[in-house]
Amino acid sequence: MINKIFQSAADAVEDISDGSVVMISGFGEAGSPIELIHALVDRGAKNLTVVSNNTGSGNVGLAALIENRQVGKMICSFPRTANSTVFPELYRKGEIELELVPQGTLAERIRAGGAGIPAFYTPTAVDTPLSEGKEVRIFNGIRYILESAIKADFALVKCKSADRLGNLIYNKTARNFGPVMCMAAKTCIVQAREIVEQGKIDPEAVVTPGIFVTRIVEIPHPAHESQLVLENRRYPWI
Amino acid sequence: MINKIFQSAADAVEDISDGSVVMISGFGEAGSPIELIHALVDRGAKNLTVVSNNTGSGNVGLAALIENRQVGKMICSFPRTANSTVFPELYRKGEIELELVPQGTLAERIRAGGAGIPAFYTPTAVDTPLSEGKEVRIFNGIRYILESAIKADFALVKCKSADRLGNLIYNKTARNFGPVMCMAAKTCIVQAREIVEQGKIDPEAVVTPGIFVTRIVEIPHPAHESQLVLENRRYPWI
Amino acid sequence: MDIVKTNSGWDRNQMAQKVALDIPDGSYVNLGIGLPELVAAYVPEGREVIYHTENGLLGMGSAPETGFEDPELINAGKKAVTAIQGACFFHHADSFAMIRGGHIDICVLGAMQVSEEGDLANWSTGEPHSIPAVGGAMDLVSGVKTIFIITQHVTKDGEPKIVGKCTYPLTGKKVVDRIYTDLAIIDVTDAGLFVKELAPGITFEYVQKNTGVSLNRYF
Amino acid sequence: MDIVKTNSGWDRNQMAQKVALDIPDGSYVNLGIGLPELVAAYVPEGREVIYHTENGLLGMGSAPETGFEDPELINAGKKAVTAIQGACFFHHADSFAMIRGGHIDICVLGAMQVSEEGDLANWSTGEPHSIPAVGGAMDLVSGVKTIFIITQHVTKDGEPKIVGKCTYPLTGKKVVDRIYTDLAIIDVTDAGLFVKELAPGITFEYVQKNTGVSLNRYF
Repeated sequence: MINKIFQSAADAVEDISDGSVVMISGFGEAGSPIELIHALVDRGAKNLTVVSNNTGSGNVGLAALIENRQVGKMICSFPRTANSTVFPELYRKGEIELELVPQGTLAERIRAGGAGIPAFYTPTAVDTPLSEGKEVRIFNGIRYILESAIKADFALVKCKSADRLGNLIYNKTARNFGPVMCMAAKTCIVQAREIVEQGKIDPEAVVTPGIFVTRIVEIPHPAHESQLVLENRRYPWI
Repeated sequence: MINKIFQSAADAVEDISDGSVVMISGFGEAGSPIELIHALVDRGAKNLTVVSNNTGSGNVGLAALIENRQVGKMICSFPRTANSTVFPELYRKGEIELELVPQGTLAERIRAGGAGIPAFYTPTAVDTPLSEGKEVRIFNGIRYILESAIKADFALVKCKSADRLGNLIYNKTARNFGPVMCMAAKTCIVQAREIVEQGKIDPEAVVTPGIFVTRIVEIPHPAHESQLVLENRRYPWI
Repeated sequence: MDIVKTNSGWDRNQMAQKVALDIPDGSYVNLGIGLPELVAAYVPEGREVIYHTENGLLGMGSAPETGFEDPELINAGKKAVTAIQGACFFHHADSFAMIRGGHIDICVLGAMQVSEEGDLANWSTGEPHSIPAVGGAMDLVSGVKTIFIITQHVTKDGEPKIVGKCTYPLTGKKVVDRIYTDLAIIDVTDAGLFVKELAPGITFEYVQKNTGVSLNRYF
Repeated sequence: MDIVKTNSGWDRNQMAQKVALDIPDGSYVNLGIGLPELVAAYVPEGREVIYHTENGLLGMGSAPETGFEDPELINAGKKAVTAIQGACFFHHADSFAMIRGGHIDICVLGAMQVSEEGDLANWSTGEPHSIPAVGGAMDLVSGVKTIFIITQHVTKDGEPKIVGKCTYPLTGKKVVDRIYTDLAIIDVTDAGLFVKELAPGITFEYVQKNTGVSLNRYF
């Protein structure tokens, strides 16, 4: 009998080990699985490669994971934030590596990782510094570059509702990278605001089919990252 | 003001001209836009390249379009059906061209066409006759072949509900190729069982965002292809 | 040495049951058209298996009762099916992302020929006037983690289907993991074909005689 | 000849209004962060424009009233927005399929530099200690049919932003279709830059003086 429900965030992230590639959903705070990230801070796994659109804000969530020196490399599209100095400071000191990827290319590379496509051609970033070293190829007279799939050992994803089979629905623009990250990770760990009875999610409206999900933790009242930043909170809580 | 609603199937297909590439949704009869196809039979455009998973059944729908000698080339994964001799007979006589594509490659090539990806690598069909002449490339020690995007001038698609902006939801396994075909065609023509008021489709459950849809026709009671086949009907109706 | 066959081997249902016993609890499974479809009926009590059908449904249930068929709820063989509680629908590109991306655990397929190295031919005889039709077979064999073949051991004409090299056009190269026939269960390994189990009354020698390539045995 | 400037040119809102007037009824539009966001307020009565935000919403509405912000309903600038009736949500890969696939009609972006050939630089100064951050800019310029730039004509230091060649790292090559500044509206054509409209009291010569490359005029 399939039951993907874990009792705590700590249990769910317990096997994330040093050197893992970890995808973290979210566009800014929307869709960022802050409780799972904090559990990963507690777990302490080091030298992680983190794939996420941003680098966190304040000193909580993804920023806390970076500040705790657990991230060796970030793969992201927008590592600049108005309200966090964590990533910039480490980056300027050369203590964290950055692979900057255009946002759509990032999403498509992750989807490709989940869809069994090892590489694809894209027009994005042709003739810019972000295409340096990449193969250029012409199709129908237009120049494209070759981009490769990104896969991960783990994905940490936030959603609205889940059932025990791992079917997920999201909330508004908090959906963002969640669905493709679920596809691209060997172990997909999800925090849901609610776990509902099997069959309660309309089968026509499921966004992430359960096959992509490995573990689910119910976090009914996730922290609001922006609120924590306003309050100058930092994780681990002082 | 955006209003994509057309009053009849005939109006909606009126500019499909000789030599067009036309995608037709459906997996067997499920999701096949039979009224739009019949309107295209009436319209009479010839030498079409049709992209569809199958080649129709009996002498109605897609089979009628083929029987009417409007299709010069089929791009499909499964042109064999238990209950139609239309395609096989023309094919054996050399009067219709066939590009046979594995079903998943077909779906992905269409998605690529809609997503601005000119080509991608896939493991499907490596070392089989269907990879003959295709570029082989190794990623991480595994052999893949290069497949190119498919785009179309028109897509004919069937859905369950639409709003005036072109947002669509489908019914069960009649969804199949509809969403990717909507993306890949310059002009996407949809027959919907019902056109609902804007906002009636849950924004979290929209399957095809309106941006991909050009025209919508309401067909409240579409014909059942299998029923027509049982009754030995043929189109044009005799 | 006489080649002993004291029994006709497993029937179709018994073959399906053998496959079903090898599907672990919690598996995501795609069943091919025809004989493979029988497998679903034999999943042992207490095991939960989720069925994927490539035309866009995860959580396929059994056939509906007569009169409750929905032409828009079908499987890859275009037969009416049902959806379980907790099922979900998706489009074809998403469905084949599941397949190609390695998310389906097991696929059970029929075969025209299987080679010593696990090559599979199951889509075309290659005859000039046949209508070639591949469907999702090539996607399935290239993407699904484990490929089980369920097939009669020989053709209707008594020709071996398990052979040194396939003569029919391939569906995929080195893709088959295990073969379930009416006579035996055979593993495809890097060291060759290994008979894992014999049907009651069927000898290794009899299986070998009906096979186009040298077999090994674990026992 | 004296270079005449009898007016300070268009203000930010007037610039946005000029852009808005050039967006046809029924367009699907993506507005960049900052100055481009102002455009939405000036769409003429009777025109319906659907706004796309790359973080997964088609049918973005105006900012919510204070107290009704939802941190999970935001735009690409991470500001709270609303969704119109008939909006829909989707994931990032689908969102950028809309962009890359050429489905968005118009994108309005800011600029650090625009070249004579329509090259755009708007993501990085290329300085060694700056944090490079590209977001969706490169995807937008390569995929959206028409790219409008809205920008002050010169930098805060008075340097031309419209130049022969960009010195900053490019966002895209030959991607810009039209430039809206406080001084003029300028088309990027194969024959060079053409001034289409001058702000009141601004002369062609004044615009030329503040531009790093030779301009042409339609009139």
